[in-house]
Amino acid sequence: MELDLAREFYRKMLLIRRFEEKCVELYSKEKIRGFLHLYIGEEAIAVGIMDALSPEDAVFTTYRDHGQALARGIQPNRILAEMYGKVEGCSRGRGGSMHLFDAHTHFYGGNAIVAGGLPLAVGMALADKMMKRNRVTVCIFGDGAVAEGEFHESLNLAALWHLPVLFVCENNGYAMGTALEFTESETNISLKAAAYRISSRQVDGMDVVAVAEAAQEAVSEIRAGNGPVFIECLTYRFRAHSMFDAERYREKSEVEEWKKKDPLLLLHQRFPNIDIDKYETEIVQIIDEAVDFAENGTLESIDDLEKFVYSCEVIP
Amino acid sequence: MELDLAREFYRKMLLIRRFEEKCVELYSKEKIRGFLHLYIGEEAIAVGIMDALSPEDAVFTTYRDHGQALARGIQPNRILAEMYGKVEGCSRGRGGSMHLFDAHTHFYGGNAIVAGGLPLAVGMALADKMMKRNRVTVCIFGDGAVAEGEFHESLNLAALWHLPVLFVCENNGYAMGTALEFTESETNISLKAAAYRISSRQVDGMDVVAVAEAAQEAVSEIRAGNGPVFIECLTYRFRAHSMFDAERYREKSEVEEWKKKDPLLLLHQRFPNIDIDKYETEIVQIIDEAVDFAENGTLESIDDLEKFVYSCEVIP
Amino acid sequence: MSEKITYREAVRKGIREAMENDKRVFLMGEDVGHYGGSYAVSMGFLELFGSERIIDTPLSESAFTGAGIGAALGGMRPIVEIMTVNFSLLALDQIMNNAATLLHMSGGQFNVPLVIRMATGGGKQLAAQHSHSLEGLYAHIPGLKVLIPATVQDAYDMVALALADPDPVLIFENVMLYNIKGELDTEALPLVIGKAKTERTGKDLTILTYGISLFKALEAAEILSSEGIDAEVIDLRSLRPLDDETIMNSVAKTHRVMIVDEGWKSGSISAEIMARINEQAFFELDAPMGRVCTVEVPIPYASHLEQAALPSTEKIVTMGRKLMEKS
Amino acid sequence: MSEKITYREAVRKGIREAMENDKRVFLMGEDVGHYGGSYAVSMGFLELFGSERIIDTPLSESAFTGAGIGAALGGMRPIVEIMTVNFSLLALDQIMNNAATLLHMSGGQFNVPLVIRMATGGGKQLAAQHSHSLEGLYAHIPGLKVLIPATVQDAYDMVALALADPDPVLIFENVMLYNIKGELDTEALPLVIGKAKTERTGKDLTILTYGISLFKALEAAEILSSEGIDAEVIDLRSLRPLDDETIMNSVAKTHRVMIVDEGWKSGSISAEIMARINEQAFFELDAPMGRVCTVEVPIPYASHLEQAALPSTEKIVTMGRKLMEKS
Ligand SMILES: Cc1ncc(C[n+]2csc(CCOP(=O)(O)OP(=O)(O)O)c2C)c(N)n1
Ligand SMILES: Cc1ncc(C[n+]2csc(CCOP(=O)(O)OP(=O)(O)O)c2C)c(N)n1
Ligand SMILES: [Mg+2]
Ligand SMILES: [Mg+2]
Repeated sequence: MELDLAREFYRKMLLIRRFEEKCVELYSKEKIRGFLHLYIGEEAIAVGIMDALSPEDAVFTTYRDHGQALARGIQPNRILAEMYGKVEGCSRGRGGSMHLFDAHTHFYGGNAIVAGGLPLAVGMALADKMMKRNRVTVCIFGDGAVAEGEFHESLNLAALWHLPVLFVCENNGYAMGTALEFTESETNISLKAAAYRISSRQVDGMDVVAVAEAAQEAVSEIRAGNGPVFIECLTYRFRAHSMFDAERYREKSEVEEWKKKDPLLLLHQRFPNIDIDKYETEIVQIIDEAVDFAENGTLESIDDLEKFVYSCEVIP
Repeated sequence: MELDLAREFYRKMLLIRRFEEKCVELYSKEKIRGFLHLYIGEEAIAVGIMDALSPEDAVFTTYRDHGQALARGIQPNRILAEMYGKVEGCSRGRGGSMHLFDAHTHFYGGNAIVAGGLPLAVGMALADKMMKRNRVTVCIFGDGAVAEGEFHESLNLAALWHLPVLFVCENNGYAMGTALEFTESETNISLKAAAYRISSRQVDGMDVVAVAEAAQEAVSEIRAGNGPVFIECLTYRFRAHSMFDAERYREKSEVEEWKKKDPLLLLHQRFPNIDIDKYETEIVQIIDEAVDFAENGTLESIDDLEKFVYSCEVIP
Repeated sequence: MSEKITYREAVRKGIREAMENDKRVFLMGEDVGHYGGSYAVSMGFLELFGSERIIDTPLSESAFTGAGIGAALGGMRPIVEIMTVNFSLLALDQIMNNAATLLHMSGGQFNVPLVIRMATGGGKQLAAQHSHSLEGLYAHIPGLKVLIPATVQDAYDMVALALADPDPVLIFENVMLYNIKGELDTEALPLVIGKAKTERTGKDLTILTYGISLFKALEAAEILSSEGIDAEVIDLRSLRPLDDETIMNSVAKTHRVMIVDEGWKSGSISAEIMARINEQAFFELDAPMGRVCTVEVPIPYASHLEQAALPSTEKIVTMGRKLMEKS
Repeated sequence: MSEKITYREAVRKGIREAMENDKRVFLMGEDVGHYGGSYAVSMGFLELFGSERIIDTPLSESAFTGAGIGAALGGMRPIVEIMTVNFSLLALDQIMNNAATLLHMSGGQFNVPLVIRMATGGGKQLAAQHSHSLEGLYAHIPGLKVLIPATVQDAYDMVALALADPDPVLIFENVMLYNIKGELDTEALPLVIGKAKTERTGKDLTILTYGISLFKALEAAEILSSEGIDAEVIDLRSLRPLDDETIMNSVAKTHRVMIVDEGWKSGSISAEIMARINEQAFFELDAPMGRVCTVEVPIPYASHLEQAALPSTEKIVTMGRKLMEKS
């Protein structure tokens, strides 16, 4: 891989990392509320996957969505304003951290029902196929989603109808506090996907280069009309599931072990020439600006509470 | 296999066949109403599977349940009375053809929601495991159920918790009018089950001996504490899905082809010594008696309509 | 142009014309293709439109309903057929948590122009798992619209009406209506969602109803009329939104109200209608309102029990008499 | 013996004692074990009772709820925890089509002694998919019982009460209540399902409510009292069955009624209560009944909007004033 691309990857991952750290700070200050799920440790996945997409492609993801939103190119300002519940937020403050949306980048959320986004992605891909649009729909979800019936139904539909979907499982080993071994009789998720005759593979989710390569390959396969592809990314979340979590379910040593595989660290080891300090400085500014933007955002009038329940009330 | 057992199998399959034929007649006479799903062509499965069970074992099945009910030993009288909607019916006339129940034989229905019975069977097996009862729970469903999320969730739970369940898929190639190739990306259902690490096999569902052997083996495995087993029985329904069905979705020739594998025919070919006529005579009597019984049954008083919504109203 | 056709043919015609007029419209559901639709609504459509637009789905209510939502997001105009409302519970998460909320959660960015049709209702001896009437439950959900055609005309018109809406619309077709014939005027004025229709004018008593119960109510009104009770019968047609205006105007005229619906009594849509009349027209009432609903029991198989559980012309007549007594 | 503990501790104590007293009782659900329960209700139970009786399930709401039904059929007394009511939609088919119907469909042969607990309600800025109040929806289903503990005492008592019942019982625990402290008398008389409790007596106005809204109503009653309006506040505790007797007795005394609940207004349980009062106590009413419910919008994330959507003390006070004006 070229150094330029590596730099780009590093910068994006660092942006996510620092953004998430700022979120923690803002959560403690009660600027952000509700559930807050951090992406720290998993940055390589969002960055590697989004790199393979073209602007027209569609993205569906879960409540742990800041990383994907940033990597997809939604402005930090609008993401943070969303978490502040401001009109300038990418969902006008209606969605919050778990429900980031953005029409410009075809970012369809931010779904807080585990596995709830899979059928939507299948439907989007169906629309693409019917309309003969050469698009890819990426559908991201966690290992916890694999146990849900909707996982099964959706994979079957996608395979049966040869739909242009890229399924990406962020397997971080835990669904909240429940380890994968307590939720799946077959813990190799890529094998499960293969049982639907879907082209399926496992990749090191801490290695952004590996993820990006797998994603590129998958996206080409899909664009060639070969139907869905499934990528299982082996990863780990360095932080708690959300802001309320006693983390009784895993050993500190396990966390430390995984931190040795920190995606930023790994990439830097491979490309020592990346000028980290430069990015740090840039990113501090970006994030400070985002905080300013969010702070100065507008609270929607309570009179407008019932807007957006139906389209006739959509503000033009 | 011994001739005696073959005779017994034949007699049971014939009883089912003739019983179903009588049902058609009674349906035309409007004695039976609602949906009526016939088991004709699939008799070998119910008879083969039930043969492997002991009286304490539990059975969960679908709306296509006459065959299993008869093979399990529920009296034809009570089954037919049920379809007449009479108090003497095995569900007191509340359930009808799709909802046969019988506490004595641990027959837990007759579930008309496709795949709806799978979680129940898993739960029953869980109770058995917790209570250390050495029982097997049999769970019967069609190929159509395989696409439902509950199939996936239930198989995973059973495998994960090593539960004593025998899953039996009656793969007759169609879910109503939709052929398996239109519903599953992987049409080998036993392979799908294996993806949960469940011991899984395919068997000729037209061959009662093969089914019985597979069931015996499976039940022993389960009783030995090895967790769930999955048997896919390849079969065919000779009649329409239910009484309303234009059968536009399959060729007559296909039906004729399968009729050459009629389970009664196959068994008789293998054991020509079976005295069919004797059984025919016996069975005519049994069925005539059942019709009499049902005809003379009682209609429940309308005053009791709200009974059985809650247990305090259960008639002792 | 006017013709006499069945309710089934009306729905069928509505869908066929929509598909002919708009390439974005397609039909998806269990057995809509090769089988021809479990209630034969789409018989022959597979041959007519091909398997790209008449899509037989596996038994996966949650995923194919969700796929309908996704396809709607993607610019199509899907008609998802859930074979019967009984199976829609498996898709309720998708309907409530996605179809009904996406527009709002996205701050107005993503609307969901999806139509979901379901067969509904009891009366065919299909027992407890196959006889639900849950339209009232769906009418509780903000973000959805809930239409119930009772007549052949509405069965036809509502397909286009629902497809023209930018948001998710549910259409409930009562299984007992498919074979009923009625007049269809294909050049009738376009409908508007949320307008009730007064099917019989009267001055003594307002009967509010919809779907199959409309016909029972009309029959009951004739019987009551012979006893000197002049009932007004209103077909609500839409349960979300409800046409408060038409309802309150009628109440202001008759001062007595009966509601007939096939939901289980407690918590059925009739309760909501009573609540609104209480709120908006309390002082117009001369007597307590009455309702005829389904008895609160899982529907039994035996015909006499099932019939005893469902609303009937007789029960409506009895309730009508009772309401006229009180004051 | 009386002590002051939190609502969380009360539920916890209820479950622990039930498990100690009856080997058939077990707890099953997502994250009830290693994590300690998403609202920390079962923290430490895994160590106490072992993984055989504290079962962490995969995310499979339909299957593990169904497995609860199956285990109940098999002689156990399962407590299924559905993490929050929002996810219960995925299990609704099992709840409505199996748990609620098996006894009836089997002609009385198979009862389902299952307890399902769910966290419920809005107020924590969790937005549209995580803030549902669907207890009214569940109260519509014959075959179920629906309990909602508002107080620490009830949170404790209702666990045993539900487990003693031979049929499926749902318990809704409002997420905003877990940290609230209250008095617990462990030797209080056993409860009966379906009995409401008058938490404040008054002569001018009856406020019917339950769950978290009880506290808002009591607060509002104090404010109204300072304005000379003497409100009676009744905690319904059970939404199915409803305690018609207590309700009607209060209405007969005050002649004015307000209902407060957190469901979306149209079709919420308040509609059913209004319908019943209309049916059973119409002539006792001096004025239209009023209701304070959640605004019909998927709950927004932004705090000020969320608060504007939910019932509040202020809205109750305003409604109280309004109801006293009319006559
Ligand atoms: C259907 C459903 N059930 C339960 C929850 C509660 N819940 C939220 S996140 C979560 C764990 C999901 O884990 P996973 O899919 O592995 O994603 P991760 O959080 O690890 O990224 C659970 C149980 C939910 N949101 N939706
Ligand atoms: C959840 C659900 N969806 C749809 C139906 C309607 N339906 C009844 S039987 C059936 C086909 C089932 O096919 P299969 O499981 O193969 O069983 P078979 O009838 O072939 O024995 C369908 C679609 C249903 N009963 N339940
Ligand atoms: Mg995870
Ligand atoms: Mg089949």
